[in-house]
Amino acid sequence: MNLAKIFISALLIDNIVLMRFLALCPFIGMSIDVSKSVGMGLAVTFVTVIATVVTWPLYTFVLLPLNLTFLKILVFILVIASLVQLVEFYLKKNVPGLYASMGIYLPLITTNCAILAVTFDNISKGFNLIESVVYAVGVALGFMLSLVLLAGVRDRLKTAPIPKFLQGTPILFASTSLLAVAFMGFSGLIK
Amino acid sequence: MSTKTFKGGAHPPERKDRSASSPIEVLRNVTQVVIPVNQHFGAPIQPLVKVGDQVKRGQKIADADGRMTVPLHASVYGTVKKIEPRMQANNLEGLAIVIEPLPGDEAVFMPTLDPFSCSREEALARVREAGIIGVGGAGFPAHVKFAPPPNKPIEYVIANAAECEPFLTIDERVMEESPEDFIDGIAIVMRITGATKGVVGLEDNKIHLVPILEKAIGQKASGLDIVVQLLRTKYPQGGEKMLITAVTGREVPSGGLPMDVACVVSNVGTLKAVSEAFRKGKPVIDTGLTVTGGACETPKNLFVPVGMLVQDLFPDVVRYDEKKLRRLVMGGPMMGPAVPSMQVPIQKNTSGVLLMDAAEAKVYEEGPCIRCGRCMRACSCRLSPALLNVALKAGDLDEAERIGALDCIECGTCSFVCPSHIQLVQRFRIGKQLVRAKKQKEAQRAGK
Amino acid sequence: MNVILITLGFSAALAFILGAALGFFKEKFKVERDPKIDQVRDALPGVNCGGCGYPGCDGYAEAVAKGDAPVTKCAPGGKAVADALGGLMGVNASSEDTVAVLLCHGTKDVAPVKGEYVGVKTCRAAKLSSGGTKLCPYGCLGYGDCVSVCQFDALNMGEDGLPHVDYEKCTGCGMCIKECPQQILSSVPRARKGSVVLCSNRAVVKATVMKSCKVGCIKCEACVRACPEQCITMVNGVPVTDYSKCTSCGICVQKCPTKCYKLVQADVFGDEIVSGDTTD
Amino acid sequence: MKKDILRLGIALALFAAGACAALAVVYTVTEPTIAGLEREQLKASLQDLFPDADSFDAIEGGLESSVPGVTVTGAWKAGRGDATLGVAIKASASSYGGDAVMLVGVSTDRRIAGARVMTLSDTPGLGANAVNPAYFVDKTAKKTFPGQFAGKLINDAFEVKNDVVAISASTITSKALTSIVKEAGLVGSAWLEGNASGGTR
Amino acid sequence: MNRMWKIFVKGLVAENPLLMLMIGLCSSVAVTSSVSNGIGMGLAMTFVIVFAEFVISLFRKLIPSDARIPIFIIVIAAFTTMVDLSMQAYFPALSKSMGVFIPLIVVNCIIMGRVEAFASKEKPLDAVVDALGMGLGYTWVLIGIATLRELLGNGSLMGARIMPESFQPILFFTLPPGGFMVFALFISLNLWLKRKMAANAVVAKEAA
Amino acid sequence: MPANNLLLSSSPHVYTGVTPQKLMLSVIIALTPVSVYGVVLYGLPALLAIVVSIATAVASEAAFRAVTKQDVRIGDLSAVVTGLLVALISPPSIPLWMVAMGSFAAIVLAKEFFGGLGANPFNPALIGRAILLMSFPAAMTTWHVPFQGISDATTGATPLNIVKMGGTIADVGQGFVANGLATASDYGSTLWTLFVGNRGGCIGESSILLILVGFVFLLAIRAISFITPVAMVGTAFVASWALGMDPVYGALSGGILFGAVFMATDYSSSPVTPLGKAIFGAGAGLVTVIIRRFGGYPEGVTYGILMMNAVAPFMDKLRVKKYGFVAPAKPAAKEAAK
Ligand SMILES: Cc1cc2nc3c(=O)[nH]c(=O)nc-3n(C[C@H](O)[C@H](O)[C@H](O)COP(=O)(O)O)c2cc1C
Ligand SMILES: Cc1cc2nc3c(=O)[nH]c(=O)nc-3n(C[C@H](O)[C@H](O)[C@H](O)COP(=O)(O)O)c2cc1C
Ligand SMILES: Cc1cc2nc3c(=O)[nH]c(=O)nc-3n(C[C@H](O)[C@H](O)[C@H](O)COP(=O)(O)O)c2cc1C
Ligand SMILES: Cc1cc2nc3c(=O)[nH]c(=O)nc-3n(C[C@H](O)[C@H](O)[C@H](O)CO)c2cc1C
Ligand code: SF4
Ligand code: SF4
Ligand code: SF4
Ligand code: SF4
Ligand code: FES
Repeated sequence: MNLAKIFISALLIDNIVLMRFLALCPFIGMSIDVSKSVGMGLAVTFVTVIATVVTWPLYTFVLLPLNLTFLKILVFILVIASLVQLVEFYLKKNVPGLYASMGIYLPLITTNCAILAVTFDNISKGFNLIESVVYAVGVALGFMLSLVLLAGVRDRLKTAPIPKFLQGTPILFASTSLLAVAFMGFSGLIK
Repeated sequence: MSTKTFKGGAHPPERKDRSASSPIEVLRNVTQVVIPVNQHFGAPIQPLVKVGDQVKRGQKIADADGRMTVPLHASVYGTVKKIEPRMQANNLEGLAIVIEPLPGDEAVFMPTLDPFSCSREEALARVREAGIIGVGGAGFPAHVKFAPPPNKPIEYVIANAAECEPFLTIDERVMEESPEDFIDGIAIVMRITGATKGVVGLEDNKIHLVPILEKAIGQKASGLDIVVQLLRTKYPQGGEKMLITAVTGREVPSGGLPMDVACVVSNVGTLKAVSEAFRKGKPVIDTGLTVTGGACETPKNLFVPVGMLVQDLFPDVVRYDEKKLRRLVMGGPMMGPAVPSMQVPIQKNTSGVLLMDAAEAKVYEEGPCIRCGRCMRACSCRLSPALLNVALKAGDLDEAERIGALDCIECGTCSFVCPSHIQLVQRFRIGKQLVRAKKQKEAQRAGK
Repeated sequence: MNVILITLGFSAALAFILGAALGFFKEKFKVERDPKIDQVRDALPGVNCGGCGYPGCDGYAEAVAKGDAPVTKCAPGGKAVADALGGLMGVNASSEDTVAVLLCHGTKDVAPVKGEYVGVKTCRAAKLSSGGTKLCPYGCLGYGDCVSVCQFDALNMGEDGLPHVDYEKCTGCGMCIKECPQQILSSVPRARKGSVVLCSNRAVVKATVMKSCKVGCIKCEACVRACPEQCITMVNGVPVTDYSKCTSCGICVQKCPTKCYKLVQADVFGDEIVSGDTTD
Repeated sequence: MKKDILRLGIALALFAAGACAALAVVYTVTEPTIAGLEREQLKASLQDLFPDADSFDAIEGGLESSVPGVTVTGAWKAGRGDATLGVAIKASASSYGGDAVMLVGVSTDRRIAGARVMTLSDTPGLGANAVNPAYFVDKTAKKTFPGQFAGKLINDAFEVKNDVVAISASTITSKALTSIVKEAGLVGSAWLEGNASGGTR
Repeated sequence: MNRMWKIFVKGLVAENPLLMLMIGLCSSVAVTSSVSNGIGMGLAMTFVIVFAEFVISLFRKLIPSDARIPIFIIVIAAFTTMVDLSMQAYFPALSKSMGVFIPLIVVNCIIMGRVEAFASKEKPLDAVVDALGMGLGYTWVLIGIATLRELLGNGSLMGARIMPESFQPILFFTLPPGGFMVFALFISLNLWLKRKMAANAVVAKEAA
Repeated sequence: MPANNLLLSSSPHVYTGVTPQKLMLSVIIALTPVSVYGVVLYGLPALLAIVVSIATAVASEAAFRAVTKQDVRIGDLSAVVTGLLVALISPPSIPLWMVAMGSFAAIVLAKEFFGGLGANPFNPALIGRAILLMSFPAAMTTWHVPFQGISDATTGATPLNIVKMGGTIADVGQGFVANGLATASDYGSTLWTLFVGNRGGCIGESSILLILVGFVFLLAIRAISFITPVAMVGTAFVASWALGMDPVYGALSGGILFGAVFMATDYSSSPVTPLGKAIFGAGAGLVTVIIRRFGGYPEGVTYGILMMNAVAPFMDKLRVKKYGFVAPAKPAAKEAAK
C-alpha cells in the first residue's frame, strides 16, 4: 500500500471517530469549541506518533523474538502511559509555551482508545515503521478533523430550539450520526 | 444628472403622495404646551423659571453650563403652570415645563447677526443660544457639530434632504416653500465650518425640487460651490453614513463621526433654523412636521410650537378616524417610536406624527430565523444581522461586538425585510446596551 | 515454564525501569503551583476522561481551584467527588442569607397596560422600546427576564402576570435582581423581621398613581405617621422600613389604604409571606 | 529522592511480576488451542477445496502474480500419496471495503477446483453477500458467488456480468473477487506446469 | 444487604456508566451491530472490571499512591489479556468480529474510573458488588442497543432471522451512523427514565 | 384591558409582505416543471412517489411537533419542499414505503431533532437520500429507461453509471438511440439529449433545461443567491476537466445541477455570508467530482453537499467587511508601547 493511500484511508475513509467509533470520550468531551478541538487534536497527533515510534520497535525487536507477543496489551499501555507522563513533565518544566497550548491535553490521552488502537493496528496491518507513522498521523488528524467539525455543528446547536428530550448529549450523538452519514461518501474512495 | 447611492438598503412603500402637495400650515393657538427640558443629546439642563412665572415667546427657560448643552426657549407667551416629570416622545418620563398661553403674543427674539461678518466664535455662540439641535436625527447640539477640533478640517457640508422615511414630506415642503432660507443655512454652516463644498443630497423622488433649489443657490449663494446631488430613492439613503458614502464615496470609520471624513451633515430643518437664528434672531420654538397615516383623514404639513401635545392637534387642525387608529408613531414608520397615548409633546426633532391604521400596522408573530440572508443583503452597514442575532441569543457579547453590534445604526432595514418578522433591531438595541456595558466594565478593569 | 520465567524477568525489569523513571522525573520536573490545585487534583479520580470538558483532571482541578468551574463536572467521581470539592472550595458561608422579594404587586387585573405590546417579549426590550407596557412606569413588566436567569428554578411566572419567588429554592444569588430592568426585585434578609412595601411607584402625585394602578402606594404617608417606632421614611417617594427598628407590629399593614404592605416574619418567611392579612 | 525511585520501581516491578506470572499461565494454557485453531481452519479450507487430498505442503517462493492488483500470499500443494492433485493459492486484492482474501484451488486439469473467501470487509447486504452461504447468484442451481467458479477452465473468459454472475448492485466486489480467482488460477496452473507436469492425471 | 443492593443498582440507571457518565463510550457503538457481540463484550468487560476491582481493593493498602495509576494499568491489562486470550481460544468467531475492541477494554475509562474512585478506597466485597453493578449496567445497554440494531439492520437476533421474509433489512442501523443515532436515542431514553424516577421519588416523598 | 387600542411596538412599524411560507411556495413553483417532467418520463409510479413523500414529510413534522408539545407549523410549507425533494432525488422505481421512510428520516432525524425550520445543520432531504442509499443500495441504484414505464424489463444504467463502469460517452449515445431517446449518437446530440432530459436517473434530475427554468425563476424573485450554484457547477466543471473527465458531460449528467440549484441553496444548512456561499459551493463541487472520479459511487452530489454542510458553520465567520471597517491597529500600538 502506498503511503498516500494509508493516509487518506486513515483520515477520511476509516475515520477513527466517525467510522470506527474510537476515541469517543474525548470526542464528545473536547469538541466544545474549535480551539480546544485543535489543541486536543495536536496533542493526540504528537502522542500517537511517539507511541508508534516506541511500540513498533519494541514489538518487532523485543516481544516478537522473545515470543512474548501476548504481553503486547500490557506492555503497550504501560509504555504509552509512562511516556505521556514523562513528556508532560518535560513540557511543563521546559517548554511551558507548548505545554499551555497542547500539553495540558496530554493526560487525557493516556486513556484514549485511539492511541492504543493505532499501535495495535500497526502490528495487525503489518505496516513497517514509516507506514506506521504515516498511519498514526492520518488517524490523529482524522480525529482532529471530526472534533473540529463537531465543534462547528455544536456552535449552531447552542441557539437551536432542540426538543427537550434530546438536549445535551443525545443531540451530540445525533449530530455525530449525521456527520458520519456525510463521511459515508468517502467509503469506496480507494479501491 | 447622475444618481448616486450606497450598497444595501430596501424599498418600503413611500406613501408620501397624501401630504406632499399640501402647503405648510403655521399653527399658533394652542391651549397648553408641555416642553420637555432635555430634548437634545448631551448633558441635562435645568429650568430657569418657576411655577407661576410669566414667560414670553422666545424667552430662555432652561439652560446649563457645559459644552454638550443647548438652551430651551418658551414657544408661547404664557404662565408656567407646572414643572414635573411628563411622558416624552421617547416613551420615557422626563422633566417638562408646562405653560398655559396668555392672550396676545409677546415675543423676545435675539438681535439679528450677520453670519458672514461676525467672528466664527460669535456665530457658534449664536447657534447655541438659538437652541439649535439636529432635527433630522438624535438631536445632537448643532454648535458642537459645527465646531470640530482643528485637526479635523471640514470639506463638505451636506444638506440631508433625502427624507428617506416613508410618509414624511415636511423637508420636501420646506425646501419648496422656503428654499432661500435653506440654502442660506448651508452657506452659513459652510462659513462656520470652513467647508469649501456644499451638497444638497436629494432623493430622486423629489426631482422636481432641483430647479427651485438651483435657483435659490443662484440667488443666495452664487459665489459658493453648492450643488444638488440626486440620490437613488432607497431607505436609509438619509442615514448620514449612507449619505456621505453616496455623495463623497468615503466611509465613516467604525466608531467615528462624519468629521473624520471631513463632512458635516445637517437636516433641512436644522439648516433653516440656522438661517433664522441669524437673520431673524429666532430661537427654535417651532417645529415642522407631517401628520399623516392611514387613519388620518386630512394629512397635513405643519409648523407648531414646540411642546404642543399631539392630542391638541385633533380635531381642529387634523381629523382622524378613531376606529381605524392602531398605532401612533412619533416620526417615520422605520425609526419613530410608537407611543401609547396622545398626551405626548411634539418636540424640536419630531418630524411627523403617524396615525397608522390596522392594514399599515399589521402585526406579525416572530418566527424562527430561516437563514434566508435577506437581512444580510439589506443591511445598510453591511453587517450580518442574522449572525448578530444568533450571537446575542447565545449571549456571546464578544462575538456580537466583533460582528459589529456597535456599528448598527438601528435603521431597521433588516427587520423590515425579514420574512420571519424577527425583531432584529429591537434586539440589537438591547445588544448594543449590553456590549457597551461590557466594554465599560472591561475599561474599568483595565484602568484599575 | 520457560515462558513464565522470561515473562517474569522481562516485565519485572520493564516495570522497575518505568517506576524508577517515574519517581525520578517526578522530582526532577517538579513545578511549583498553588497547593489548592493539588488538593483538588487529589480529590479527583484521575481518570483523565475529559468528560468534564477540561483537558484532563489537572485542567479541571486548576479551573476548580481558581473558581472558574463548578464542582459538579466530574462524571466518574459522581456526587462524592462533587461534595469533596465543594468542601475544599468552601461555600461562601460569610454572607447573610437573603432572598429576593418583588416590590410590586400590580397584578394583571389591578395594574392596566398602556396598549398591546407586540415587540420582543422580554422586560428589557419592552422597557427600552416602549418605556414599559404598564401605565405604571415603575412596576413589573411581567415578561420574566428574572425567571429566565434564575439558575435555581426559584422563580415562576404566575397567572397573575407577576413572578413568584419560591423562598425555599431561592439562594439569594441576586441574579434576578441584577437582571430586572425595573430594579424592583430587592434582596431581603430571610431571617429578619420587618415589613416591606410592595410598590415601587415613585410618582409624587396621588392621582398619577391611582390612574396607573389600583394597589399602588398613593403617598398618603399614613404608615409613616402610624408607625409607633417611627421607622418608616419616604425615600424617592416610596416608604422604606428601617429593619433595625421595626418590631413587626403590623400597624403599617393595617393602616395602608391600598394594602401594599407585607410583613416579613422571621418564623414564617420560609413558607409564606403574610400579606396584609392581619386586617382581613 | 533515591528512596522514592527505589520504592516506586519495586512496587511496580512486584505488581508487574505478579500480573505477568498469572498471564503467562493463561497463555500457556490457551496458546496451543489458538495456534491449533488457525492451523485447523486452514486445513479445513484446503480439505474443502481438495476433498481427496491427504497431504498439503506449503510451497515457498516462485509464485508471483503478474497483474498489479492481485497479491499472492501463500500456496499449498495438495497431494494424495505421491500424486499431485493441484495447488491451493491464497491471494488478495482490494475490494470495496478493503482487502479481500481468497483461497483458490487449481486442479491439474487447468480448472478451478474451488474458491473460498477467507476475508472480506465489504458492505453487509451487498458485497458481503459473497460470503453469505445463503446468497445464491444462481437460485435454481443454488450456486453461491464463489461457488460458481468451481470447475471453470482457467482459460475461459472471466468477464463479470457476462461469464461471471455478479452479486447484484456490487460490481466492484464481484470484479475484485473474480480477478483474484482468475489470477490465482493462472499462477497455480503455471506452477503446476513447471513442477507437477508428471501428475497422475 | 440493603447497602449492597444500593451499591449494585446505581450502576444500572442512575449512574449508568454509558448513559449517564458518558465514559467508556467507544465499545458501546462499535460492537453493538449484533447482539452476540454485545453480550460478548458486556461479559468480557464485566469480567475485567470485577476482577480488577477485587484485586485492587484487596491490595489497596499496599499500593503507593504515586505509582497507583501504573499499577492499576498493569492489573487491568493483565485481566484484559486473559479475556482476550481465552476468547481467541474458545470463541474464535466472536473474538474475530470484535477485533481490536477486546484489547481496548484496557483503556476503558469506566474501569479506571471505578478502580480509582471506588476499589482503591473500599472493601473487596463492596468493590465486587460495585463492579458487578457497573458491568451489568454496561451490559444491558449494549444488549439493548444491539437488539434494536440487529433487529432492524439485519432482521435477526443472535444471528437467527426473526423478522418475516418480506422485511427488508435497513442497513442504516448496522452502519456507523445508525449506531450513533440509536445510541443518542438510548441516552435520551435513560435521561427520561431517570427524570421519571426522580419525579416518582418526589411524589413518594410528598405522599409520605 | 389596555388603556386604549394602540399597539406598542418597536420600530420599524412596516414590513415587506414576504414570509417563509411564500419563499417555500416559490421553491415549490420552481420545482413544478421538473416534477411534472419526471411524471411524464416515468408515469404513475413517479407521481405516487412524490405524493407519498410529501404526505409523509408533512405528517411526520406535524406528528413530531405535536408529540413533543411544540407549535405545529406545517403551514410554512418547508416540509412540503423537503418531501418533494426527497422524491425528486429518488429513483423512479423506489418502493413507496421506502420513499416514505426517507421523508420520515429527513424530517425527524435531520430537521426536527435539531429544532425544526432553520435550525438543522444538515440538508434534510439529502440526509433522507443518504440514509436510503446506505440502507437499500440495490433499490436506490436501480434505474429505468424513460417513457417505458417501470418494470424489470426497462431497467437501464444511467449515463454516469455507464461511464463509471468504464463505458464511453459514445456508448451512452448509442444507448440513447437504442432506447429511442435520441435520433443520433454523435457527441453533440448526446449532450442535447442530456440537456433536454430524455435520460434515466432520479425523478427530478434529468432535465437540465427545466432545472435552469427553475433557477432563473428563483433568482428573479430573489429567493436564492446565484453564488452557490454558480460556484458549485463552475468548480465541478474545472475539477472534472483537471481530472481528465469531460466537464460538459459531467455538468449535464447526474444530479449536480439539480443539487446546485435546489439543495446547495437550502437556507438553513448553507452559509449566509456571500464569501461563505462561494466557498461552500466550490467545496461541494470539488467533493462531488472527487467522489465521481475516485469514489465508490458514480455520483457524489449528495455527499459533496453534506460534507460542506458539516463545514458550513465555519463559513458563517467569513463575513463581508462591515461599513467603515477599520483594521485594528494593534501591532503598531504594541510597537509604540515598546
Ligand atoms: C436610518 C437613518 C435614516 C435617516 N434618515 C434621515 C433622513 O431621511 N433625513 C434626515 O435629515 N436625517 C436622517 N437621518 C439622520 C441622519 O443620519 C443625520 O443624523 C442627520 O441628517 C444629521 O442632521 P441633523 O443634525 O440636522 O439632524 C437618518 C438617520 C438614520 C440612522
Ligand atoms: C452503503 C453502500 C455500500 C456499498 N457497498 C458496496 C460493496 O460492498 N460492494 C460493491 O461492489 N459496491 C458497493 N456499493 C456501491 C454501489 O452499489 C455501486 O453502485 C455499485 O458498485 C455499482 O455496481 P452495479 O452496477 O452492480 O450497480 C455500495 C454503495 C453504498 C451506497
Ligand atoms: C441532488 C442530488 C444528489 C445526488 N447525490 C447522489 C450521490 O451522492 N450519489 C449517488 O450515487 N447518486 C446521487 N444522486 C443521483 C445521481 O444524480 C444519479 O441519479 C445517479 O447516480 C446516476 O447518475 P446519471 O444519471 O448521471 O448516470 C443525486 C441526485 C440528485 C438530484
Ligand atoms: C431555496 C431553498 C432551497 C431548499 N432546499 C432544501 C433542500 O435541499 N432540502 C430540504 O430538505 N429542504 C429544502 N428547503 C426547504 C427548507 O429550507 C428546509 O426544510 C429547511 O432546511 C428546514 O430547516 C429549501 C428551501 C428553500 C427556500
Ligand atoms: S438596523 Fe442595524 S443591522 Fe439592521 S439593517 Fe440597520 S444597520 Fe444593519
Ligand atoms: S432576514 Fe430574518 S429569517 Fe432571513 S436570515 Fe435574516 S433574520 Fe433570518
Ligand atoms: S420583576 Fe423585573 S425582570 Fe421580573 S418580570 Fe418583573 S419587570 Fe421583568
Ligand atoms: S435568581 Fe437568585 S436571588 Fe433571584 S430568585 Fe433565583 S435564586 Fe433567588
Ligand atoms: S472508551 Fe473512552 S475514549 Fe474510547
